Amino acid sequence: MTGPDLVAADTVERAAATAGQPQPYAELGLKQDEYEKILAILGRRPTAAELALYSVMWSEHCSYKSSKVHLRQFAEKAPPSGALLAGIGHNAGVVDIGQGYAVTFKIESHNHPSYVEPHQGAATGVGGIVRDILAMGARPIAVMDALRFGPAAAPDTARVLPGVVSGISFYGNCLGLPNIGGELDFDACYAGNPLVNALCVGVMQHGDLQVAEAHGPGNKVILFGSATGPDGVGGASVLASATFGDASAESAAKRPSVQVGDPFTEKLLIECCLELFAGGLVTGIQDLGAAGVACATTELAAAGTGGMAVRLDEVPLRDATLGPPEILMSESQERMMAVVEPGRVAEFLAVCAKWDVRAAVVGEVTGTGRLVMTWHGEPVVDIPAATAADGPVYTRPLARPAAQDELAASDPAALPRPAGGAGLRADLLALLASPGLADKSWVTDQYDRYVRGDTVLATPEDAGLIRVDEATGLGIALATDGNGRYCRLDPYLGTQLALGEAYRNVAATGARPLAVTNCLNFGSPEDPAVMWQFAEAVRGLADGCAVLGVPVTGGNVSFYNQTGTTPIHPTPVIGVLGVHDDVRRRPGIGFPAGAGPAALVLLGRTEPEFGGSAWAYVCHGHLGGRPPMPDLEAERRLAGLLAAAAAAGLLAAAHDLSEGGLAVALAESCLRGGVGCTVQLSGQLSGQLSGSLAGDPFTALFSESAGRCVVALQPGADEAFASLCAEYEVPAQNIGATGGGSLTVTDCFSVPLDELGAGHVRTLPELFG
Amino acid sequence: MTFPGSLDDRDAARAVTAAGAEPVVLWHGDRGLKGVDAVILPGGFSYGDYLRCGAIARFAPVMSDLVPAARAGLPVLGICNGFQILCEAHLLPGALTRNAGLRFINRDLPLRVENARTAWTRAYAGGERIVVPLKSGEGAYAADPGTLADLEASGAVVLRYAADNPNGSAAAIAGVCNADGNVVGLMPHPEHAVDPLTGPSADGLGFFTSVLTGVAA
Amino acid sequence: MPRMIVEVMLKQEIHDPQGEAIASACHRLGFGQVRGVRQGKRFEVELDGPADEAAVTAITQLARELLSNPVIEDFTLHADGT
Amino acid sequence: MPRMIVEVMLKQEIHDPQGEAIASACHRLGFGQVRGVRQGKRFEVELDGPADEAAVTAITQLARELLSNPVIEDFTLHADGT
Ligand SMILES: Nc1ncnc2c1ncn2[C@@H]1O[C@H](COP(=O)(O)OP(=O)(O)O)[C@@H](O)[C@H]1O
Ligand SMILES: [Mg+2]
Repeated sequence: MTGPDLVAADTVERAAATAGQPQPYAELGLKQDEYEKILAILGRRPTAAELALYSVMWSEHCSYKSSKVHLRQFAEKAPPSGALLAGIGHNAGVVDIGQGYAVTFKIESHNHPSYVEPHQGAATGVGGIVRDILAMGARPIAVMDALRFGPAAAPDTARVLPGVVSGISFYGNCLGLPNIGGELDFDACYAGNPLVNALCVGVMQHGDLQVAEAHGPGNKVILFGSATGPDGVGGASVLASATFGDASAESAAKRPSVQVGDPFTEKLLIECCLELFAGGLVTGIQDLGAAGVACATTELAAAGTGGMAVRLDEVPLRDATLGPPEILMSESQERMMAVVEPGRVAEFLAVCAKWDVRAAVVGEVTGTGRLVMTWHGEPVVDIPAATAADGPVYTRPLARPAAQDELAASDPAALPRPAGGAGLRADLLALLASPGLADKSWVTDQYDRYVRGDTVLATPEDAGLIRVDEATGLGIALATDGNGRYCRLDPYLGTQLALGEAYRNVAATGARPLAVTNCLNFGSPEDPAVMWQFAEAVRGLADGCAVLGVPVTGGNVSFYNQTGTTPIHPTPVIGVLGVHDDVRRRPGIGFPAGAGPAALVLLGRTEPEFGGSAWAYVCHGHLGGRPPMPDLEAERRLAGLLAAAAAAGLLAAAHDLSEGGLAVALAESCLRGGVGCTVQLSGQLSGQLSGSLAGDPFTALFSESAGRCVVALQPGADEAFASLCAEYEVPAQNIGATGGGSLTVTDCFSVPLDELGAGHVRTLPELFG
Repeated sequence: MTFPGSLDDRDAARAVTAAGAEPVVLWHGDRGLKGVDAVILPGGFSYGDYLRCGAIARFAPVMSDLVPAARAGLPVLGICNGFQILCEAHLLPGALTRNAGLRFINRDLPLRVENARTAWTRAYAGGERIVVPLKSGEGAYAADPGTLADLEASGAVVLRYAADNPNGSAAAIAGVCNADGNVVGLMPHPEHAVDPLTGPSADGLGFFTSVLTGVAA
Repeated sequence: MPRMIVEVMLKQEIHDPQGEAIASACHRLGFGQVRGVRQGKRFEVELDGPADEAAVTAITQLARELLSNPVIEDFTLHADGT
Repeated sequence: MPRMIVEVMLKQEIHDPQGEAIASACHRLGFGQVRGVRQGKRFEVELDGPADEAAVTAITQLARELLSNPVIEDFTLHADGT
């Protein structure tokens, strides 16, 4: 066997001498023209290590080559925002929330790994996004997870879902981060393509912001955290077989594509990094994510003075048989790379030692503009760093598919509606018991929502709410939303609906929405129909953010979510962050117990809008027509009203209306508070824009018109609230009052709370044990 | 007392402050107890809980000071992972094993205070019902039948799950104490029930005020 | 009572953070001769009938489908006492 | 590389929810001949030196103090391949 030091490294010298030797670029996912570009950049063939590096850096995942031309709109159309301290292009965006605090948050996908190995895939997804937040200089304070699976009753869902949930639970709980919310939905389009999107949010003081830049020639480059192993380098096997001969090809064939999470090491890494930041020992820092050392070194170098010299043989290894390409591509978790002034290296290493974190000086910053890597003294990489960091950019063809018209023509207005009170009652119970709308405790009980002691609201509330400052009550609210059905019908409007819903969820706590993150889950960008969906979604989001006055601060794109030629529904997941001036004044969704009856007011306008609705899907298996029409100006006024009413202490409860409409929202508020309500659907509307809901209880109960919310008022708040509604021009309708032990719709139906909750609570435990 | 992987340490410190006492940070790698009047071992995942919960933490340097002090009467409260550490260190009988459902459980639960005479439960009435969150994956209390019988006979069961038994604990035991009642271990987290803003109730505060009455005396 | 033993270990090439944490605990406790630890699972499967060939076939299938995760783990099995 | 194997099982009188859950899953999957399952741990301890008597003594102590909890678990150990 060849020893580690003898692994036949493909050196720059050898590459220059064998300039014409064919390379396995196609197997590594590079197109011929991309390979030719590399040849042109280098003036010779790339070494195996260089080929590995370019192939991962120019992958869709790292280079955003198909999405870049569209994502630009987020900056171009961004509304003016005084709150943005760091925007797109950083590991995560940073927002000023006042009182000297800054918040950073981002959502990222780990879809494919979670399908292959659900527990570890989801766990490492959480680990990865937490490191992104940490790299900004912030202390991570909470996580969220947005999940989509195939049909709830499918055998493969029984394999994937429990594993994903246990992975998120394992990693997040062990890190000590409260899980404050997320999403769970099911649809056949996600069978084989589950979506696992993880969000992390962190807090810091303004001055604590860190940068991912390697400046100052002579500064040291330190790799710290876990040792580097063969994790996730399955793809490197073709390189090994092409360049190293048979023995190592055999061992390479065994390289795992599965990464294993080590949350304990990550917890130590977090505390270690925060102590390093506090000590001023770091001039630049980058987390190691998908493309490991390749990505961290090129991005740090390209963003700084451009040059770096790295000794790959100094990288601490868990497996001594790894060679340069594998070290560059390894996706071993729980690693970070820092740039440190030479005089501070000893202090840096001492802090690492205190936290039992392995650290090694692996190189220096240079002023050459070139990224040079050696292996036992021999150069194996010598490239202009910027060429790897700035990948190719494609303007992919896009085309609105013809089937889009057929879909729109399939109007849910033609579906048979429930007859009378009994029919409405039955449909409500069916909706509440459907997997997508059922009680999520089976999942969320596995997540720690209390740790750190600052969780004010968590699942199943509209938004998570975390206290940031104990003295003043300053806090942040966060919600994520995405509706694949709406987006399938119209990706532009569907994305705006998702944005509007997340925005409204944040507003329902009394917080002011400030900024947006997003995870764009789509099929193959090489399919013009998917590319059209993507372009529409991005345009919808950018336009929507401009209207709402909240900038996109970052996000992530996940393409290739498809089975064969069938893509998933376009599923942008939108996260909105808001600031709460006093978390003690937050209404929850639960109707108040123990108090007298509270007046119920429905805010917003209700139109007969059933395209993509939960009712059409659950009760008829139907998807067609047009999604509800978002009105983001109205959404903005509603948010203003809610913040003002919460601040004035007028709200006893607030719950936004979304899937399942008013009926489902009322049921959720009843069940959460353990208190019933009686509503009349004939009350007069204060706004002048829309007629009364009388005469059409079906639409009143199940329509999914956007921009609506139901609130329960504090005793005696009616007048003050009515005048606020007038001031913010929000249509408001008194629909009844809380109280009693059932959900009663006058002249229609009544359901005791026990019955209301029975199916709702039973669904997921019956499916998943 | 903070071990690598302790998580609810700042919450325990906050609860101590809320009770009117001064929290002092003890670090696993240091020796000595800094003259404190009582020690709380907080929740979390010490050393990742990779072997068995609490198994590695019990060998931390500071434990060689804590164990004799606890045997000599120092009030010690172990919460969740802290409870597991106290069992591993043989300061409390029994052990905590995997939850019956094999899943981590975070739920607000009604509990009954069975023994209101320990250093940490004096503020409660015997039989009092409180609501406190549980959050653990290995919280099923286990001991051999003889030990269980002794616990019941001697009143060493401090806390019991009052409605459903969420995790398959023997005799629905949620907390136990040693013979002198100065060392108490609880699976539920009273430090997360000291303020209704951030917890289900303020019912947990009594654990932290209880110990002060002994100290002040 | 006839019993089969199924042993499930992480594949060699899969990272085992638990084993690593245990190994470093061993060192702290003074067991310097421990070079590495890998942690796996052991199942004792009690059978209603004899541990014959049919049982081995069934338990092999069980080990593959339920007791181990073939993506990251390997298993071996034997009758108890062998 | 010399290795010792340490096997840790819950004591008979201690309830084993994992084993029970697996046994009932076996029945659901049609493995009716499975009467019961108990789940334990298996450690592969790689040694720097030979698996001689001194090593056995040391690893026995390690198994007793760290790898198992005597309150609820029993352990056995043997050199790999024996
Ligand atoms: N959908 C998106 N919307 C806005 N910004 C995005 C989106 N997708 C990616 N970005 C931004 O592009 C940059 C690169 O993303 P990525 O490579 O995923 O970062 P990282 O490697 O730190 O995870 C980040 O600033 C990220 O926020
Ligand atoms: Mg990053």
